[in-house]
Amino acid sequence: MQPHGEKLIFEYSRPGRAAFDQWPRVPQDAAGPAGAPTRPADIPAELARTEPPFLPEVSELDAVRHFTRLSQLNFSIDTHFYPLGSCTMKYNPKACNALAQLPQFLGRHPLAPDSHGQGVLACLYELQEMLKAVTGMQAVSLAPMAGAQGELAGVAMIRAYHRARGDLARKEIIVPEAAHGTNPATATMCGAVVREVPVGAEGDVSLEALRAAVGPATAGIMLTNPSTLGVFERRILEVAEIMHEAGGLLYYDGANLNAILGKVRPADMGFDVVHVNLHKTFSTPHGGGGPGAGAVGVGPRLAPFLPIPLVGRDEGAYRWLTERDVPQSIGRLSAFMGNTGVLLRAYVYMRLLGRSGMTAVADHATLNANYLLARLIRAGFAAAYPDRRASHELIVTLKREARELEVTAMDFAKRLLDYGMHAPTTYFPLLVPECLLIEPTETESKETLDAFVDALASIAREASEDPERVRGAPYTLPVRRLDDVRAAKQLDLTFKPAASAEGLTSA
Amino acid sequence: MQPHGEKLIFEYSRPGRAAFDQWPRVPQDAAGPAGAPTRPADIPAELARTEPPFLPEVSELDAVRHFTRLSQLNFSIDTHFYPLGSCTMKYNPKACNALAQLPQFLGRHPLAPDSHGQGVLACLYELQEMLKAVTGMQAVSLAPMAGAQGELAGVAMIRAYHRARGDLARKEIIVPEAAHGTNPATATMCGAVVREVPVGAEGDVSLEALRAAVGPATAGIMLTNPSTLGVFERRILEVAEIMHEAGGLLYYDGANLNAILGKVRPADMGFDVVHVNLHKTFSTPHGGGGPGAGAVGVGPRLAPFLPIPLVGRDEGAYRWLTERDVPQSIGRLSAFMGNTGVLLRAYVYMRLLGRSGMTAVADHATLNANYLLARLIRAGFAAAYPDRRASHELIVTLKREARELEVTAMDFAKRLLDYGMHAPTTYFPLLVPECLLIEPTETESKETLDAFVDALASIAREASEDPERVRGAPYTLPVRRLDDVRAAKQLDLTFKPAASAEGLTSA
Amino acid sequence: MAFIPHTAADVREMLEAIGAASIEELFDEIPASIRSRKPSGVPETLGEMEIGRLMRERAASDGEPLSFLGAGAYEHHIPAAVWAIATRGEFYSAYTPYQAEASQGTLQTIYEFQTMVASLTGMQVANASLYDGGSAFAEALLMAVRINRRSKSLKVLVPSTVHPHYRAAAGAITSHQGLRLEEMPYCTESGRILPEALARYEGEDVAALAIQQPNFFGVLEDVDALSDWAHRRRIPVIAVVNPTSLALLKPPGAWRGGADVVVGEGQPLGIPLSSGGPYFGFMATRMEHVRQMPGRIVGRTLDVAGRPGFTLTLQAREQHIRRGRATSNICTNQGLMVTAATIYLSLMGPRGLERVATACHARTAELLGALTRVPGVRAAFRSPYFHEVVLQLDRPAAPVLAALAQRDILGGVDLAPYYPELGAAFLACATETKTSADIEAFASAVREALSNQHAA
Amino acid sequence: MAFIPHTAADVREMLEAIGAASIEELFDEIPASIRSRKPSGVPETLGEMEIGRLMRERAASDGEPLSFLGAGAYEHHIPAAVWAIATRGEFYSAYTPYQAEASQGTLQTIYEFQTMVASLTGMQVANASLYDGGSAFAEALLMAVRINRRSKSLKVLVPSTVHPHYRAAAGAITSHQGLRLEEMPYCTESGRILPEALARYEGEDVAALAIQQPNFFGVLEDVDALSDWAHRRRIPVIAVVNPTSLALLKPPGAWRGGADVVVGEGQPLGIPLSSGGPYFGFMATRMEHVRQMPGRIVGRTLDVAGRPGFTLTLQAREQHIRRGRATSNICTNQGLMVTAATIYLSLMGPRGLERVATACHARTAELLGALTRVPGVRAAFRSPYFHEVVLQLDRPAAPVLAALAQRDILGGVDLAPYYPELGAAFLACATETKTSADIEAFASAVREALSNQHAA
Ligand SMILES: Cc1ncc(COP(=O)(O)O)c(C=O)c1O
Ligand SMILES: Cc1ncc(COP(=O)(O)O)c(C=O)c1O
Repeated sequence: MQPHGEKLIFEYSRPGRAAFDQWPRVPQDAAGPAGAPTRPADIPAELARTEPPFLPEVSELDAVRHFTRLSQLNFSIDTHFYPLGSCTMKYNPKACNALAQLPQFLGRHPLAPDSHGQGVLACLYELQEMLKAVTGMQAVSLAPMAGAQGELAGVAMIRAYHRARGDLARKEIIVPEAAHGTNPATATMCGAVVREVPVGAEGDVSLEALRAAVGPATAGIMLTNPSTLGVFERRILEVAEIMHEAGGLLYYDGANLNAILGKVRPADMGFDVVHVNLHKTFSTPHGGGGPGAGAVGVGPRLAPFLPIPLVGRDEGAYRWLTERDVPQSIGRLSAFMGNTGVLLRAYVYMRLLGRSGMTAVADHATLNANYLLARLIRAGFAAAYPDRRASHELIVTLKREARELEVTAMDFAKRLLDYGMHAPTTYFPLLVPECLLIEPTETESKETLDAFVDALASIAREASEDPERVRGAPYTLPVRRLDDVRAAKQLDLTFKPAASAEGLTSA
Repeated sequence: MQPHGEKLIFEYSRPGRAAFDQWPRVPQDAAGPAGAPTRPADIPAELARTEPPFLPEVSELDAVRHFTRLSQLNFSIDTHFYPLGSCTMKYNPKACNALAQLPQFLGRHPLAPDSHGQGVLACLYELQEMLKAVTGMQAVSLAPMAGAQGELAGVAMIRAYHRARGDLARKEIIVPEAAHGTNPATATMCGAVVREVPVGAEGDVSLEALRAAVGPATAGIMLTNPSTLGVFERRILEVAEIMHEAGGLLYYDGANLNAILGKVRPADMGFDVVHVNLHKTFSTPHGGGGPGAGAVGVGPRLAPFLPIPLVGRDEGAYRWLTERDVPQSIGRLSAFMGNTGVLLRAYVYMRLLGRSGMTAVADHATLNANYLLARLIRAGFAAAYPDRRASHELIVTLKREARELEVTAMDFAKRLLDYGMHAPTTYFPLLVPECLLIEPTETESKETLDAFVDALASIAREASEDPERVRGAPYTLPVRRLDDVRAAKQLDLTFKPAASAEGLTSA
Repeated sequence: MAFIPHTAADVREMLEAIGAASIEELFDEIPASIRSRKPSGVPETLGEMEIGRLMRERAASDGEPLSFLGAGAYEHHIPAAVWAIATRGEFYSAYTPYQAEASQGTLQTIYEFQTMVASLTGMQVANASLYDGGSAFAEALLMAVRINRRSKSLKVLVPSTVHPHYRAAAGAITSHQGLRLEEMPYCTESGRILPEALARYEGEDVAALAIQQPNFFGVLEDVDALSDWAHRRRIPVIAVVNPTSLALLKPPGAWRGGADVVVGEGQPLGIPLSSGGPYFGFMATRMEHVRQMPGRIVGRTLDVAGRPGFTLTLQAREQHIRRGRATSNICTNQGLMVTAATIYLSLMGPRGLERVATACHARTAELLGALTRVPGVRAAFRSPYFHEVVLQLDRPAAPVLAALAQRDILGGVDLAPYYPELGAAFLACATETKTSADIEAFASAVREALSNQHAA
Repeated sequence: MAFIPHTAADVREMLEAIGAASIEELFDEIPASIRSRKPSGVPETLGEMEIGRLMRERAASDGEPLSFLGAGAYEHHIPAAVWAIATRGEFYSAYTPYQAEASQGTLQTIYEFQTMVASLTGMQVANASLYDGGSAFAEALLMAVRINRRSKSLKVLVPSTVHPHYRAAAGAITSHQGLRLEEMPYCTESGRILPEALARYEGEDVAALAIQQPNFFGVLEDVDALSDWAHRRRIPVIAVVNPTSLALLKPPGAWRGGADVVVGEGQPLGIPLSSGGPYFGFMATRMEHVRQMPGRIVGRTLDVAGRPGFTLTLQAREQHIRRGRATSNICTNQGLMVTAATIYLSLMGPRGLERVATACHARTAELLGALTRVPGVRAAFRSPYFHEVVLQLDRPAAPVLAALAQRDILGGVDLAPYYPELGAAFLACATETKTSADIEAFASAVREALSNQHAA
């Protein structure tokens, strides 16, 4: 009865309808924006558009109602527990949003002079300093716009470093087999050759394999620590030694920094470069896909190569540093200054946490993960690394359930949605079959974790008593399980008015 | 499976939990707000609180998630068609909210000097002027905080007027039997005696009865026009004549002003005083119950009595007018300046509409109501006044359905919720049995109206085919139909931790 | 036209369905003689961009002065979460929760609010809000008179230490029903009502006694003695309180004998100052008086499936049912403010609110110290106070305050128009939002203003 | 601790369940030698109130100058509804829609966005965003090279009229894969690429041709001729466009032969300037190339009950599936900006967007007129343009612009560092947000600055 979905905005469209109050007055028509404006005469006809674009013609209420209703179809941190592993879905403080949206910050043009930006530059400068403090690095650039771009910057710097030393043979980037997909993809984007090294049964990189892999072609290694397996790479100092002795550098993928904030610094583990996912550790919102910010920090060897712009301070005044200041820079990664608004949110968040808050984050994120691990084991679930401490996240494998009951990790995940909780990350890392990578974050309470364990335990019972029920999930969401194969085979990527006649319209 | 409701905030509470970032530093504790503050020594023990108040102890995420989830349990204009008669639930433009919330407006103290308020005062002054223009009145006070307080101001002015003339016998306020409850309640609050006059079969006040009712005790009459019956009081000029000849004044309840904006002005109908529900006609949000604003406009006779403060202009500067300027004022109705933030929203809305927009509002509100009326009649529903034009709203009576099918207006209303539409006003006006008072407003599209007619028609079919289905509605909301009798008999007005043990807790 | 979705085709089809030739025709029941043209007093439409620019210019012209104004409206920190959530469309654009099943969000919020207000005030029940503190005070007087079935008089004792605007509003609103507000004088030494002052009403038929705590001057009244006096004479006690103060001060429910009706201004609980409103009045009472309470009340009940839910209850008190015999004419209240306050109180919790109160108090003590160190400034009273103080000057306050305002410091409320007997006096307040630097700036501006005026 | 809900009792119980004596113990796998103390470089915690005050002070210090800056980021009116809705928690605090069933809001929004972008650009498909216009340009070059299976070269023709920062970013990002950006000179008379300039590449192995329309100078390129040249040689065409301009200008899909990859900066579509980001890059292409496109793509499909729904699709292009062989390493994109842009475009509609473009254009024409009436100022080019113009001065631009900035007018971007061959020149822009009074103020400030400097 209650409509499950929401029509497409195009289906609300009627020729002639509009949110007229949003129309600017066109200078010619002093009478107010009623009809069609006169087309500028000085645009030659052969360069002009002839057909109006297919955009919806709706009233302001139509648009507001449509997008408000659409929003309600989402799970989000503000409404649901969202233990998506590797994503650090913690509470996004409302203050961070409000303060990053102060009108002067929002209105500032990227090319406005420094005289009209000392406020924002002060925040960015201090953010650089704070990131140096938590990573132990010597210099930081805020330019990268997400983790993957931070990786790109990092690997590009490593390659620039070798190149600057005339060491042109170093083309190989080593990644552990459990690495996040962006790691090998980044290596490729940087023109490097990817070499995978295996991970041992306990989740540590195989040092033997690593020793065998390194050599004069080695540019560096990309690691996250704790790794994507939810455990701390215990022999990290040996890894660093092997790499450095081989002439390679170490790249730290900061996606998991939340686990070690104030506990151990990447620089002290021997890393030469780190990127920090500010949209994870420092709680800028993920916005249904982005934006993020992937600041990079570097040790002394890589400092000359940092991407621009940086923020510098001369005699008490802040200013952008460019090619002129950083002549060996790997260059610019965006048209302007990365995701400044995201950086401001991270800045506010870090100031709210403060020094002690940093450590408290790692403490309680880790406490939550280990508590979940203990309780889930007790509830009969198989941990991927039962003999290891969990870091800020943990992996459960549903191998047995998949084999014996034919209820997969995907089924568990979908069923969890019916319990009002977002699913953990599934099928990543690829190394662990039928896995759930669970990251509770420090901002969730014990009661929420208990409810999550209860839900998983209840699904496990359902899986043995009524497996079809689990396989058919979800039942209570706006849609039932979606056909991904159809999506990829019968591509429907844009709305065409005709298509709806063929019956694909929302009911 | 999916929790239908949401726990109480108190049920999330845990001793020691808190949103610490919201705590101010207490000057004593330079170390940061960690423990309990030292209680001020200079507050004598016998005046001090001994037990902390029972407020929830929750994290910021708990609070954000709880109230976000609660919000989702509401129907609202932003999410649903909301044709609540007499309430003018039109689109509340986001710009009105954003611009009334500019930091300087929000931060301005009510007793700040006029030197620090020329901006807000200019808006209020111009709002007074615009309200004069649309009502035809000579002077306007923005002081009343809702319609009912506007009524109070209006009737108080009428009484003050008679009193000022030494005409002390005029204690009777006439109201039509179909009047809104606030009308007689206001008369009582003003110490007047309420006299009801009947309404004829076609919805107009009975002039005979009115003539019989007036006399030397008559203080005035309270009318809305169009009336609460959704029809225009056609003989309004005669009503005015009768009243004025009898020495009484006419009060215009502006709840229905949307119907006649720019079409006819209350002053021209003969009214001496009018209140305007800015939260209806001028689209300030209703906020789940308020706030509103009930500005009053008056003709020359009542101008000296307007409630304070008013906004005046001397030599280009705006200032508050007080008792000194308006010595005969009925006085102040609030501690400060009424609902200024609401007034700013109304101001922005009126400027967005502009002159032509005013008329367009009445035009399209009326068009929508008459269209619904025509379509509903065609769909087999009984109009309360089938031979009349609808104003901006219309009444359908389900007398027949109640009698023949034992499906009441209440049942229809509840079932509509399952169709994803808010119900019209039910059982008001009391005069029309089993009525639905339907006000679509001008901001809803034809498609929405068509869907509403279809929904009512479908319910009517259900009512004859499966009446139990309708009587049991709603089914798809967070709760099924609630037991009002139990609510009033077994009063549970505050949460007591013990009570939840008795099983009343949300599941 | 802004906000109107009708296309020309829509209008055509709709008129056809109606059987009318034009929209104009739909207005044919309005006498032609009074039909008006477009309201020429309303300017032509502005786009959102244009009105945005105008409003921003006007807001900028109001400035953001450093303010030490209190007197019933207080500048507090408001967590960003409060209004981010309260302005969500589902709260913001919903009506009064008449259809309970479609309004559980608002209803449950109000139920939580009632619980918080009852607990803060130490009472058993609370309503869903009244307009503001001033009008709530008026309603409290009317309610007390209803409660007091013994009294034939409509005389209510209202100390002159109650906010002058509250007394004015209450007078304006209740006089129509014959109430007489008997103004009780205060002690100009201590700034409060001496229990002795009650002696003169001994034996008189008094309908109710009102007490504001802290009073308008910020001074703490001897609430137990006053309340006790009233209860011994079976006179209902009306308390007017600042909700922030209740984190530190004895709640009215615990005053000797307990207050009967408690009202106050809810603004300190997360509501912006906004030139005076919208704020909200709160009201709490004893369970036995709940049927005399004005305003909406939410109750918890069960649905047909036995699940708990929330609904408006005891509506027989209200105008839409009881009409001319309702407890009040109030209909629309200040719902959204209540939502904001409920979020505010949830974020603050008992300990956060206590910190706010303690910080305010400490800042005001600091202010008092800093200002009284300025030659020519002294404290008017030497009584316990909460977060607000009266200062006396050696010359009229108005020009001094004006000089401060020129420097964007709003130093306080001149009391001369309200309490001429205090001489050159003003009421100043510092909340948790003020820093030591702010207070220093204030003090040195006062010092300068006083010496300048001396020079002049 | 801020944002951490754990009570002491919680910690105790949880440690017990874990079987650890302390939280510290949970970190015992980290080598002791590298364990660190609290980061002393991070200041101690501030409360929300304190950081709020600091940020407001800093924001105020940045001011709100009258800005005529463009150069790839444009000040447009943003309807209040856009961000009121985009920052709703359900959009704001959701992750990438990996669990499609729990993310239909985001997914459907992206599907609508893809439809709008495809239509605006005249292409068949669009992705769910890239980081910004500059990095999207880099991705476009990489994609074009993938598409062009015929070419062995990695040489891409990039006119020098393409935004210098786009060229810089593309160079930095694509050089690692060996791409060479061959800079094509422009005609300093007309400010655009003359089709004749292509002659010198005749017969060379060129991997792709990029065209920005309007170009960095605001000048309109002869897109049909350029595009035609490329298509005749089976060279893929990359278009870089301003989405606002597409309401008036021929979409790349309709350039002669049609563009193959279209990218641009989405900022003009409802995204605040915000010192440079977050913005979003958009990308559209022909259906035949969809599998070479980087970034997420949403498709419409059916659920098991046959109801339509939305899901991420063609993920085999992406890093999380294809890893080292993905089309790009992009993962997190600019999702929330896309939500805002979709709302913006819905509110504007085809006619609203056309009005925005027309108004911008008219304001820039007015600006051009007003400035060139100032002695010492002249238009650099006499070509058709859109909403942005290059002005030349009779003396260096930097000090003139600095003098204007001192008066809170940001007059434009000095072109000397980028295009020294243009002499003293700057790029200025007026959008629909500028009034005639603003433009007059600008012109008279320039007049004054020029005469002052003369005097000096
Ligand atoms: C381990 C790891 N590395 C890298 C990334 C890439 O970061 P981003 O999505 O910000 O590009 C992620 C995020 O998904 C990640 O989890
Ligand atoms: C006809 C009529 N009169 C008066 C009122 C009272 O207005 P308010 O609720 O603003 O006090 C209403 C609103 O419900 C109404 O519909």
